Amino acid sequence: MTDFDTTKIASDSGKVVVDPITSLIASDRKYDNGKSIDLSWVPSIDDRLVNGKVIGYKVYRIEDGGEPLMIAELAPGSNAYNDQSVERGKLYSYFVSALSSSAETPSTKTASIEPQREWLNFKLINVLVMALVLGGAIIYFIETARRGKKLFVRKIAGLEAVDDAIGRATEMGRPILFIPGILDMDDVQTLAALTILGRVARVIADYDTKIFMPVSRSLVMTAGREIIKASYQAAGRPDVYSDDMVTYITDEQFGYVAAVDGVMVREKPATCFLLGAFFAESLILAETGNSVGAIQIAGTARPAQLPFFIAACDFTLIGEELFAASAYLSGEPKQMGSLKGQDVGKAIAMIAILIGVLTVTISEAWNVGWIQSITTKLMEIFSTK
Amino acid sequence: MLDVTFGIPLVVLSDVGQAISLLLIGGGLLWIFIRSLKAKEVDRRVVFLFIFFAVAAPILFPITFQEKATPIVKKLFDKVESLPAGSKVLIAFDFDPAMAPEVQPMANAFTRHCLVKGYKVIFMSLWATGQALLTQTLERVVKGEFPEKQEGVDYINLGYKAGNEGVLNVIVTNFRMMFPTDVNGVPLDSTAVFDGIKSCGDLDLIISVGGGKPGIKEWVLFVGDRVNVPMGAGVAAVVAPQLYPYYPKQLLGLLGGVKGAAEYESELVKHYSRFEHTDTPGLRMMGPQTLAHVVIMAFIVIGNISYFIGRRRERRR
Amino acid sequence: MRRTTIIAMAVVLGLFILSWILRSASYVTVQEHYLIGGLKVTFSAFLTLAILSFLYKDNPFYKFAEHLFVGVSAAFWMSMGFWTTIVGNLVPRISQSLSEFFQVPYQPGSYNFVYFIPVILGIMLLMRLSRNRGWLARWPLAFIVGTTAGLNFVRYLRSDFMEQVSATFVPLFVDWKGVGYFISHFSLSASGQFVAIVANWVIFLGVICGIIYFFFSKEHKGVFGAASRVGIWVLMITFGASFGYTVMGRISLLVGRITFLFRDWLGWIS
Amino acid sequence: MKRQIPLIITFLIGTILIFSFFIPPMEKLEQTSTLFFDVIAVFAFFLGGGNLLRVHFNKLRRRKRDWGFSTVTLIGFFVTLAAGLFKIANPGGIAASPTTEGALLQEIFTYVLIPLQSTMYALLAFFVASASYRAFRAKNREATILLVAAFVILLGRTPFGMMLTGWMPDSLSVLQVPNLAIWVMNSPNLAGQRAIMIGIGLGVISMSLRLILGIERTYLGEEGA
Repeated sequence: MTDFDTTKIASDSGKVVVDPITSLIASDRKYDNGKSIDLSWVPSIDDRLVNGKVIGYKVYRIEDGGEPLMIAELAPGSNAYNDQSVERGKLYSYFVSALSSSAETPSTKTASIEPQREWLNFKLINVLVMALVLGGAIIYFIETARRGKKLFVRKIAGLEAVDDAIGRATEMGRPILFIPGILDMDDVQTLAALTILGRVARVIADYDTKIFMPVSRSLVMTAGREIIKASYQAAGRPDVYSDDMVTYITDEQFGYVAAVDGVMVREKPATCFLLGAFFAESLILAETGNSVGAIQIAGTARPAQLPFFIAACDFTLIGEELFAASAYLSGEPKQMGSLKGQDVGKAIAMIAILIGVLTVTISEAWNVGWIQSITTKLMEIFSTK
Repeated sequence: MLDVTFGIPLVVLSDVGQAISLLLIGGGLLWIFIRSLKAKEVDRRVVFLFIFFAVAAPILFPITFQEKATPIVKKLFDKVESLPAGSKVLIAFDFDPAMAPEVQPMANAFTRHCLVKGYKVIFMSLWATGQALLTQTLERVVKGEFPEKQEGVDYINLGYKAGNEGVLNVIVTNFRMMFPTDVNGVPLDSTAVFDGIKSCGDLDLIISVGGGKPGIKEWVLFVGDRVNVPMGAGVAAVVAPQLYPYYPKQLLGLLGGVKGAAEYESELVKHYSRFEHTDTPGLRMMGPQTLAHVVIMAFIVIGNISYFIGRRRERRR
Repeated sequence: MRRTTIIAMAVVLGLFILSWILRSASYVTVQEHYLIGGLKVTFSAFLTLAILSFLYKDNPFYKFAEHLFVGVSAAFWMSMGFWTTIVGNLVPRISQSLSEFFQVPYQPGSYNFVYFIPVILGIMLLMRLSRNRGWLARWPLAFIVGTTAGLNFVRYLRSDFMEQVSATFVPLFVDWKGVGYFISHFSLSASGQFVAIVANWVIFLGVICGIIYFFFSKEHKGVFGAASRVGIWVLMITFGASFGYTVMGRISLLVGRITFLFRDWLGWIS
Repeated sequence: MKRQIPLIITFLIGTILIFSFFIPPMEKLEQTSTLFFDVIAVFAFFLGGGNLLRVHFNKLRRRKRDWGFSTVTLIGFFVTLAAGLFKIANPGGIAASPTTEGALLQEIFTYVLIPLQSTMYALLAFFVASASYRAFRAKNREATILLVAAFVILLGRTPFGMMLTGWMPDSLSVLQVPNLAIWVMNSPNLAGQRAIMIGIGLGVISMSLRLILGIERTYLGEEGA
């Protein structure tokens, strides 16, 4: 291979020659799949904000001892680069040249390096630990509950109303409308809505009320049919069930809304369940449902849509309550145990916030060293960037 | 469009239309208010009709409200107002067509203000799609309203450069490295605007108009915080709250959404009579917005009055 | 009654045909026939008004628009899904000849056989249409639910739990330079120290009380109950604020539609 | 067998994906599984389309209420499907994007779907108004707080906010309605949003765990075990 002839460039008179960068180090990016190498260096001494002569840097790579290849042009002031176009099993070395307006000064080459892959991402070890702690807490309490320990769960206002709302529809002889949001099965809110559907459908089957569930995803339709069918079977009346109870409308958000609005004004449901992931349509549905005099129980984990449900519906499950609902409705010990596990997470969050705020406050106002180190530790535990 | 309809000059027709629509909305609200005193609810269709009317009327007969600039806007306006003639101001068009209805009025207002004050203006964009919108402003505002201004002497268009914040990282120390020439290929050295400008540090004011990434935040981090140049910004309403923390230290002032644009435009019209008849899209869009907000607030108040009166009656029984 | 409905519908349709003629007469473009251009704009306006008419009450025009919307959008998403996912992502990985047919770059790879898995799962899903093989549809469902649960577990843990906790470490005394400084510089200025300090206190206490509201396994009584009540107040401020903040955007949408009617269709404004 | 296999699938996929997050060599799994989902979702479109056809043909055959409108749906469906799948009038031929300017699908999008979509969306303006009139009532303390917060923000977004309170000196400027609105957005609003998010995060974590462990299996049409 041919080295860059530094001497030649430097000896050319009349050109502005700048000092090279120094201390170039190439190191393997830790905890990745062996696809990136980090470079760092000390910028040229001619690289200054005022009267600086360096107008930029070029990064060159030599792959398996071949020809140097320019891989990046960087602005003055740069002192690091991350090369993400490397492969495992090859050797790479690098050099960086400093550019003046008329010349280029290369640095010395780095030693050859092969990108390595690691089997565990230690940068995310805090996430892993937190996952184990929370998962462990949830599983622990599920086990505790299974062994027969009674666990307390506070009232959730919207859910207390479910039975009444179904009873009302039965009395009035009008149907119940169940809308599981507009997202697909790949959203946890939809799954939460469907588990609530399971409990609701059980009651409906007992009461012999009509249920109608228009959906905007056919996977949700498939699951919805399974659930309602199973509920009717469990209630001992599989003959009443029909596939028409769950209908796919269209995947298009507002096309779905247009059709559901039509259903609402024509069928005049006595009760509407609006549970799942909702977007702008939340208020359109809730207001139309209200205009036909339906009792509405809504719930979503999308903070932006909660205000509209709170304003326009009779009961609203706020955020986490949607996920707690299925556990609460079933009353099964295992499900209750998982709620208790969630609360452990909340306790951890509160304690961490308390300590974090205290130490940040103290170190901001009075600058105490060891307290600052607590803050740093806490940030390391909870920050994942 | 005709200037005269049914023999009536359009200006008069518009005034009459404004008056009638305001009277209708006002009278209607009064009627509902009186009804609410009797604790009677109005049909929701009446509510619908009101909101339709409150939005449609100001579109047909443009109604503008006097906007009083909030401090955050006023400070930026005053800064632009107080620079000496010949100051060098950079205006960045960091937005795409989707955001344009909201933020381009701001960019136009800044441009008008700087040109009328006789500053030398540098235009550029970090968004590929921003360049077309920049051209629009140059054609309509700069060439259309200020035909006496010369490209290269009074203003210059650097156009778009790829590289996002990387571009900023370079121009903070050296313009010519990133932009050897302007968008038409004229070397910067041969333009009067760039006389004495090497880097962003030589500017007197930087204004970034945008709403995404790269945008105002990047300008603050990569330029504003590094060299001591005053910065102002115009942003889409959605991102405005995230930028308030930069005010007033890192950003002199901030225009948020249509309302910010309207406030700036109204200040401009107040100070310069030559802009009395220029289009003020910000103010124009605020017409329907304001009326609709007023109607909604009126409905909240009226709804509560009828609720309380109704409840009191029930208690008496 | 039936007769009046028909007459009303006829009148409306007549008006639209009239508007079509008028619109076409003033339509200037070289690209297409003026009657087509006029029809497009008039039809758009008709659909716009048909949807708006729902605000008054359900009616045949709304029903027409609604049913058209459902049919057109379902097919639209189907064809987009076919071209972008099946042709765009799947075909290049599983078949060279199909790739050539659809003119997409073939991407051979030794693990490409795994892309038959979703195809098989998809076909199992379609079994739903059959009466006695319907249970096979549970497999793709289980696959998707497993994917969802697995991906979301870590994602939410990281960004909705851990990141939110660490973002709440705010100092309760901003720019603290001692009590004397604080008192002598006391002001209610929006950019002043006191306001910034109160803001951080509210964030700190608001988050804590908000979390307490969501506590399920402890009865909300005593101090805990009081904190939970403060929590729900904070949530209510959040909801009120987001509601008020969103109004402007919603009005803009209506401005857009009315501008379309007045400008593009009726030509009342320029 | 019918019930066990789906549970095993959920468990295996769920656990593998959780671990792949921490194990760099498994990083491609996440993208692959997303692509799998996309492909299955397209089959779901076909399932949906099939169901749509069944519903509307049924309506037609049985002359159910509004059966006439079902023809509108069916015609719209078939015309659009043909336009999309065969790229009718697409100037770029088979290789071009299905929504190239001039293609029939693009025309349908611009002149049918856009007006329908955006008008449906614009209905929100009306419903925001009716909800404000009907629902924003100071029935109790919570409702009052909501109402006041909404009112402050609304006022701050109109010129009247500044007109009413603009006279206040800078030392009281936080009380100027526009500033107050910003403060509410940045402080109590932020706190509330964050508390909701932390709760949701935990809810999703526990829900996911229940699904993976097979404790929550309603979606398969079974009562929880």
